[in-house]
Amino acid sequence: MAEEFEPNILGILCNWCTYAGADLAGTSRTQYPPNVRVIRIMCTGRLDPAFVLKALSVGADGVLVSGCHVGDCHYLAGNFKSRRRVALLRKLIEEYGYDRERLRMTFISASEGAIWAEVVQDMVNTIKKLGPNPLKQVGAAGPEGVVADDEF
Amino acid sequence: MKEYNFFLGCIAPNRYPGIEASAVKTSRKFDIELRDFKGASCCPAPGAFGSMDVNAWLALGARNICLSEKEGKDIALICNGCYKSLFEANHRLKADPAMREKVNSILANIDYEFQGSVEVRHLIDILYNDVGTEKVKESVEVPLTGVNVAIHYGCHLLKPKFDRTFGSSERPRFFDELVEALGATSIDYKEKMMCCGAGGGVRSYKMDLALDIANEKLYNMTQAGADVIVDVCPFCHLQLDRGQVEIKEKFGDVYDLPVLHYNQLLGLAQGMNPDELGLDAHEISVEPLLAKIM
Amino acid sequence: MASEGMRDPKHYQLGKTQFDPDLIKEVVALGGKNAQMCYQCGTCTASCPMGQRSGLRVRTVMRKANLGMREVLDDPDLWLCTTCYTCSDRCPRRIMATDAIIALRNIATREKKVPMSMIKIMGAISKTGHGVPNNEANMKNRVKVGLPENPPTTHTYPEYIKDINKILEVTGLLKIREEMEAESQ
Amino acid sequence: MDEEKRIGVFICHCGTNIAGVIDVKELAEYAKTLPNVAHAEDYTYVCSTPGQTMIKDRIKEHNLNGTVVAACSPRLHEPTFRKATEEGGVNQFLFSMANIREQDTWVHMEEPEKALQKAKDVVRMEVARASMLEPLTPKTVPVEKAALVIGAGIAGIQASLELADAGIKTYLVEKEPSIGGMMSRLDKTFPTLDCSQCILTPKMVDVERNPNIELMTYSEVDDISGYIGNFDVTIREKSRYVYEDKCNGCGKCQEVCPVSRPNEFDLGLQPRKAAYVPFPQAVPLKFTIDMDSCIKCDLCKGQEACGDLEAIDFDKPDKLTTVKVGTIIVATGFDMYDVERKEEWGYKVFDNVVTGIEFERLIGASGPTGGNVVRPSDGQKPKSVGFVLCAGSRDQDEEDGAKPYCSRVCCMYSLKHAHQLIEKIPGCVPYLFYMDIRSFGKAYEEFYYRIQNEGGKFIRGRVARITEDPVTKNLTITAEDTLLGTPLEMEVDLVVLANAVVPAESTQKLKTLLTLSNSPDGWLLEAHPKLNPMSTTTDGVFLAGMCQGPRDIPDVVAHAAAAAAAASIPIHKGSVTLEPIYAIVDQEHCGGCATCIGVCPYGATELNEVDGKLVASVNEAKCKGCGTCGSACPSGAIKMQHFTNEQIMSEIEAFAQGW
Repeated sequence: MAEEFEPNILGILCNWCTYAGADLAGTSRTQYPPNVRVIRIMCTGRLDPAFVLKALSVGADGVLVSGCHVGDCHYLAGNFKSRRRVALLRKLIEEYGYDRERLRMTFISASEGAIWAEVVQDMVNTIKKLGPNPLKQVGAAGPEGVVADDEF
Repeated sequence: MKEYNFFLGCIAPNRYPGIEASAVKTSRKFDIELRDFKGASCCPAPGAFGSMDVNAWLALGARNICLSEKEGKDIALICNGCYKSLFEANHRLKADPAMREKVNSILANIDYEFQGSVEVRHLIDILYNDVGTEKVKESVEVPLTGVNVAIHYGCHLLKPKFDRTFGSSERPRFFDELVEALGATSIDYKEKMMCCGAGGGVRSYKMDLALDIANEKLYNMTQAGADVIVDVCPFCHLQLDRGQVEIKEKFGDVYDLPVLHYNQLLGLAQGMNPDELGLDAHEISVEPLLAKIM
Repeated sequence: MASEGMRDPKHYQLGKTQFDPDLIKEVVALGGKNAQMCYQCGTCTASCPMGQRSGLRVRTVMRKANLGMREVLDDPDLWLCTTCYTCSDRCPRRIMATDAIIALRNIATREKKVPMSMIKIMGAISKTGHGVPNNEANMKNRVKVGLPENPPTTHTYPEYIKDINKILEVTGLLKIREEMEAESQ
Repeated sequence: MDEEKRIGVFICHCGTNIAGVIDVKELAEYAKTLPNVAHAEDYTYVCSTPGQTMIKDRIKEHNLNGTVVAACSPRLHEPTFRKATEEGGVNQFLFSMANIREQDTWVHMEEPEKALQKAKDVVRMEVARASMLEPLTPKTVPVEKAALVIGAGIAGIQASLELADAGIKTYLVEKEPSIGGMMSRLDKTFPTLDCSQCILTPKMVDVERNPNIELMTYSEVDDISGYIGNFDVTIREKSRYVYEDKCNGCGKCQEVCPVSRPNEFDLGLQPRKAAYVPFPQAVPLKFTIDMDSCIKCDLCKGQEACGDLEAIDFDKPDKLTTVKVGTIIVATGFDMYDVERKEEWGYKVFDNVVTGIEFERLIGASGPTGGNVVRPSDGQKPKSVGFVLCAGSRDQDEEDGAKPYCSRVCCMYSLKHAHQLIEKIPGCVPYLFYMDIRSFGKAYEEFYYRIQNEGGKFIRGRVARITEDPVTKNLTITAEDTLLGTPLEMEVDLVVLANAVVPAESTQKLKTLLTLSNSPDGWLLEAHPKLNPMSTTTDGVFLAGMCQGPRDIPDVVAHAAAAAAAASIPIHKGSVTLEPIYAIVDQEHCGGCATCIGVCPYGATELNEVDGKLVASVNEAKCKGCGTCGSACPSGAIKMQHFTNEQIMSEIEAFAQGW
C-alpha cells in the first residue's frame, strides 16, 4: 500500500429513504468520495447480522447501513429493529478485533442527498484514520484463506 | 458561597469606580463573592480591536480567560463590551476547533493555551437566572416606589442572538423584571432597544454621530418621563452620562437625566449610601433621584 | 489599489469598476457568516441606527463586498457601524452583516486604511493593558468608595503587559501601528 | 435453477451522462470477463425503443437466462428493463440493475478512473446477484371499488367530485364541522376577482348531493391498515351532540345559547355561540355543540328552541366507522405561519397589525364587519395601508420558525387586497413592501400592472420593523427603499402581514399512518417532483393540493384532479399486480419459535399446527416485503424472496473481489 489508503466501504441502504437520497445526491451532482459500493434492500429491517460479519470477514474496511429517519420507515419500524441490531453488532465486532467505528448506521431521508454526501465523506475520513481492515494489514493474523494475500 | 473572578474591564475601574464597588457589595447579599482577578487587562474593546484584527481580539480575550482557567474560576463581569469579547471568545473557541487551533497557535507565543474549562457570565445573567428576582426583591430595604426607570439593555448583552442565550432581542423582559423587583417602574419609551451610539469605535472616530444617537435616546427617555437611566454597561453608561455634558456643549440640548448602573440602583434599594456607591463621581447629578427616594 | 487589481488576472474590467471575486471569500473567512448569501432586501439598512443619520448603508456595503468592489475598503462610512448587531439579528438570510463589516475593517487595517483613533486605543492597551487607563482624579474616587488606587489588573501587575504586546506583535498589529504612527508624523 | 447461467450485460451511455465520464467500452470488456456472463455490450440509450429491442434480440441470439443493465437508478428504469426482459422470454425477476449514473458518474465527475473502478465493482456485484436470482410470478389482487379523500378544502372537494363522477364510491372526511377549508374564508380570488364563496359554494352543495360521495364532517381518520386495493380505514365521527338526521338547521339553538366565544372560522374576529355553524353557507348545515364551552343550561333543548325536534343530545357519543377502500387521497391543506414569532412586526402586540387571512375576513361580505375594512383599534377606515410581503417566507431564521421557501400566494393576494382597498375606500393608498413581485401565473403579471395603474405603491425593501404610536395607534413601518438606497419611516393606519403558508399540524398523524415522508421543508413528499407530483411512495396513496407544497387555487384544483385520475386507475382496472416480494417459510426448518411473529409490523406471520408441529407461515396478502422476519429468523427458515441471503451474500462476495 504505497499510495494513500483508499477504504473499500460496503453500503447497505434501504430502497425508500437513503437509496433515494443517494440518487438525489446524483441528480444534484453533489460530489463525494468514490469509496462506497451499495447494496439495495427494501428495508434496513432486512439487515441480517451475517451480512455485516461477512463483509468484514472478506475484507471490507467499513460497513455503512442507512435507512429512514425514525418514524419515517416505509414499513413502520424496520429501521428501529436494525438500529438495535447495529448497536449490538458494534459491540460484537469489537470482540472480533474490529474497531466499532468500522460499522455505522445513519438515517437519511429521500430528500437529504447532501447529507448522504457528508456521511460518506465523514465515514471515509474515519476509516482512513483507522487504516485498512485488520485482515488486510500485513502480518495481521486473521481467519486463513478468507482473502488471499495476492488480492492486495 | 459562589466565587467568581471579577473581570473589571476598563471603564468601570478607571472611570466609574462606583460601578465596580457596588457590584462587589450588592453581590455579597446573595452569597456571591466577586474576587480580585489578577493580571486581567482590557477585554479588549470589541469595536476597536475586533475591527482591526479578529484573531488578535480573540487571542487577547482568550489570554484573560486562560488566566482564570489557571485559577479554575468562572468569570463574572458587568460590562456588555467585555461580555461580547470574553463570552464570544469563550463560546466560539469551545465550539469551533479550527478557530481554537488558530488562536492557540497565537497564544503559544506566550505559553498560554485555551482549555475551555470555565464559564463567562454577565452579572445581570447571574442575578436573573441564578439568584432570581424573588431573592433580589427580598434584599430590598428601600423600595424605589414611584421611580420611573428608563432601562437601557445595551446591544452586546443580547445581540447577536445566535451567539447568546437570552433569545429574541426585540422585546426582552428580564432586565425590566429585575428593576421592578426593586419597586421601581420600568417605563416603555420610543426606540428602547436602540444602541447608545458609542460602540464599534464610533465614539472615538466620529463623536458627533455617536452623540446624535445618544441624543435621540435621551430625548425619547425624557419624553416618556424618566427619572433615571439604568444600564448594565459602563461604556453605555459613560456615553449616556458624560455624553449629556458633551451634547450640551455641541448641540445645546439639556436633559440632566441621572444615569445608574443596575448594581448602583440595586445598592440604593439595599439601603447603601450614595457615596459608597460612587454616585458623586457621575457627571450628571444624581440628587434629584435621591430626593425622590429618600 | 486599482493598479494592483489590474496586475491580478483574476480582476477584470467592467466599465471602470474593479471586481475582485475573492473579496467576499475573504470576508466570509474572517467571520462574515453567510455574507455571500445576501439578496439585498434592505432589512439591514433599515435596522441600522447609524444609517438614519449618515451615509452608512449596510446593504450597499454587502453589495460591494459581494461584487468584489475593493473601493468599499476606502469608504470612511465603513467605520460608522456601532456594531449593534440589529441588522444581523433581523437578517432573513441569517447573514452576520455586522461581522462582515468587521471583516472588511480587518482587511482595510491590513492595508493601513484604519482610522488613527483605533490605532490610539491599541497604543493605550500596548502601554498599560487598558484601552481606557486610570488617572489621578479617578484614583481619588476609587479610594472614596473603598477601593485601592489601582485595580488588580495590569495596572497593579504591569508584568503581564509584555504578553499583550507579544500578541500584538505576532498578529502584525504592532507593525501596522508603528508604520502608521511614523507616517502620521 | 440448475441450468447453466447465461447473463447478458448492457452498459448504457446515457448520452454523455455516463459515457462522458467513464470508458463504457472498457466497462463492457470487463463485464465479459465475469463469471456467468455470456454477452456484454454498450449502447447510447438502452431505455430507448431500439435499446429495449436490443435486449430482447440478444436474449434470443445468445440464449440468455438473465439480464443486467448498468445505467441509471433502478428507482427510475427498473420497470422498463424488467418488461424488456420479460418480452425477451426471460422471467422479469431474473433482471438486475447496476446504478452507474446517480450513484457513480454523476457524483464522481472529477475522478473518472475511480468512477470506472466503481462501475466495474457495481456491475460485478449485480452480475453475481443476477446469477442467484430466481423466477417469480407477480400476484394479482382485486381492488375495492371505493376511495377515501382526507380533507374537504377545495382540493378534497375537487378530488371527491372527480372520483364520484367517475362512478367511484368516495368517502370524504373533514375534521371541521363544515367543508370548504381555507378557500371558504376568502373574499375574492386573484386575478379574476371572482367571489370565492360564489364559486366554491356550488361545489360544496354538489358534494352534499352527489350519491357517490359519503360525506363525514367533524370526523377524523383514526387508523389505516392494509395495502393498495384493500385499505381498511377507521373513521371517528366526533359527536356534535346533535343528531344530523333530526337537525333542520333552523338555528333556534344558536339564538337561545347564552355562551359566547371567538369564532375560529373568523379567526376570533367575531363571536359564536356554543351551539353554532362556523359560517352561514356551511355544508352540512347541521349545528354543532362545542362541549368545551357549553354550560349545559339546556336552553337549546327548550320548547322555544329545538323542542320537539329533539335533535340535541348531550350524551351522544363519538361514532367509529370502518370502511374498505382501494385508494386514498390526502388533501389536508396547510396552516398559516405563526407570525407573532417575528417580534419586530408586533403582531398581537399592536392592534392594527393583521394577517392576510384576517384581512380576508375584514373585507369579506360574510365577515365580522360585513365587508367594511376598519382598524381593529378604533373602527375607523384606514387611509393608508402597509403590506408586508414575505412575512415568514424566503426567511432562513429557524429560531423564529420562518420558512426558506416562497409561499407562492402572498404576492398575488396582497395585490388583490391592494385593489380591494382602492375600490372600497376612496383615497386609500396601499403601500406594498416587497423584495420581488412573483406574478408567475396566467394573467398574473397583467394583474400587477392593473394594481400599479390603480395607484398601488410598490416599495422594494423588506420591512425591518413596525412600531406603534401609543396614542393614535398608527403604525410606523421602517424599511429601506433599496431602489433609492434610503431608509424610510412611513406612518400608516393599518398593516397587513402576508404571512407564509406552513405544513398543517394535523397532517403529521396521517403521515405516520400512511408511512409517507416529507421533504426538508415539511410538506409531504411526492413520488417524483416533476413527473409524479400527485403520487407517493406508498402504493395507492395520492396527494392533492397544499399538503404537498404551496400552491394557488388553480394549481390546487389541477393537482386534485390529477390525484383523482391517478387514484381511479387501479379502481377501474379492478385489480393490481403486487411485487411477489414477500417472505415464505421453509416449514421443514422452522422451529416454531415465533420470533417472526414478534417482529412483523403487519401481523402477516402466524403460527399454525402442521402435522403435529407448530410452524410459522406468512400471509402473502398482508406481507409487504420488508424482510425483517427473514433477518430475525434464528434457523434461517424464512426466505425473503428476491432478497434472499444467498443473493445478498453473493453480492458481498463479489464486492470483495475488487481488490
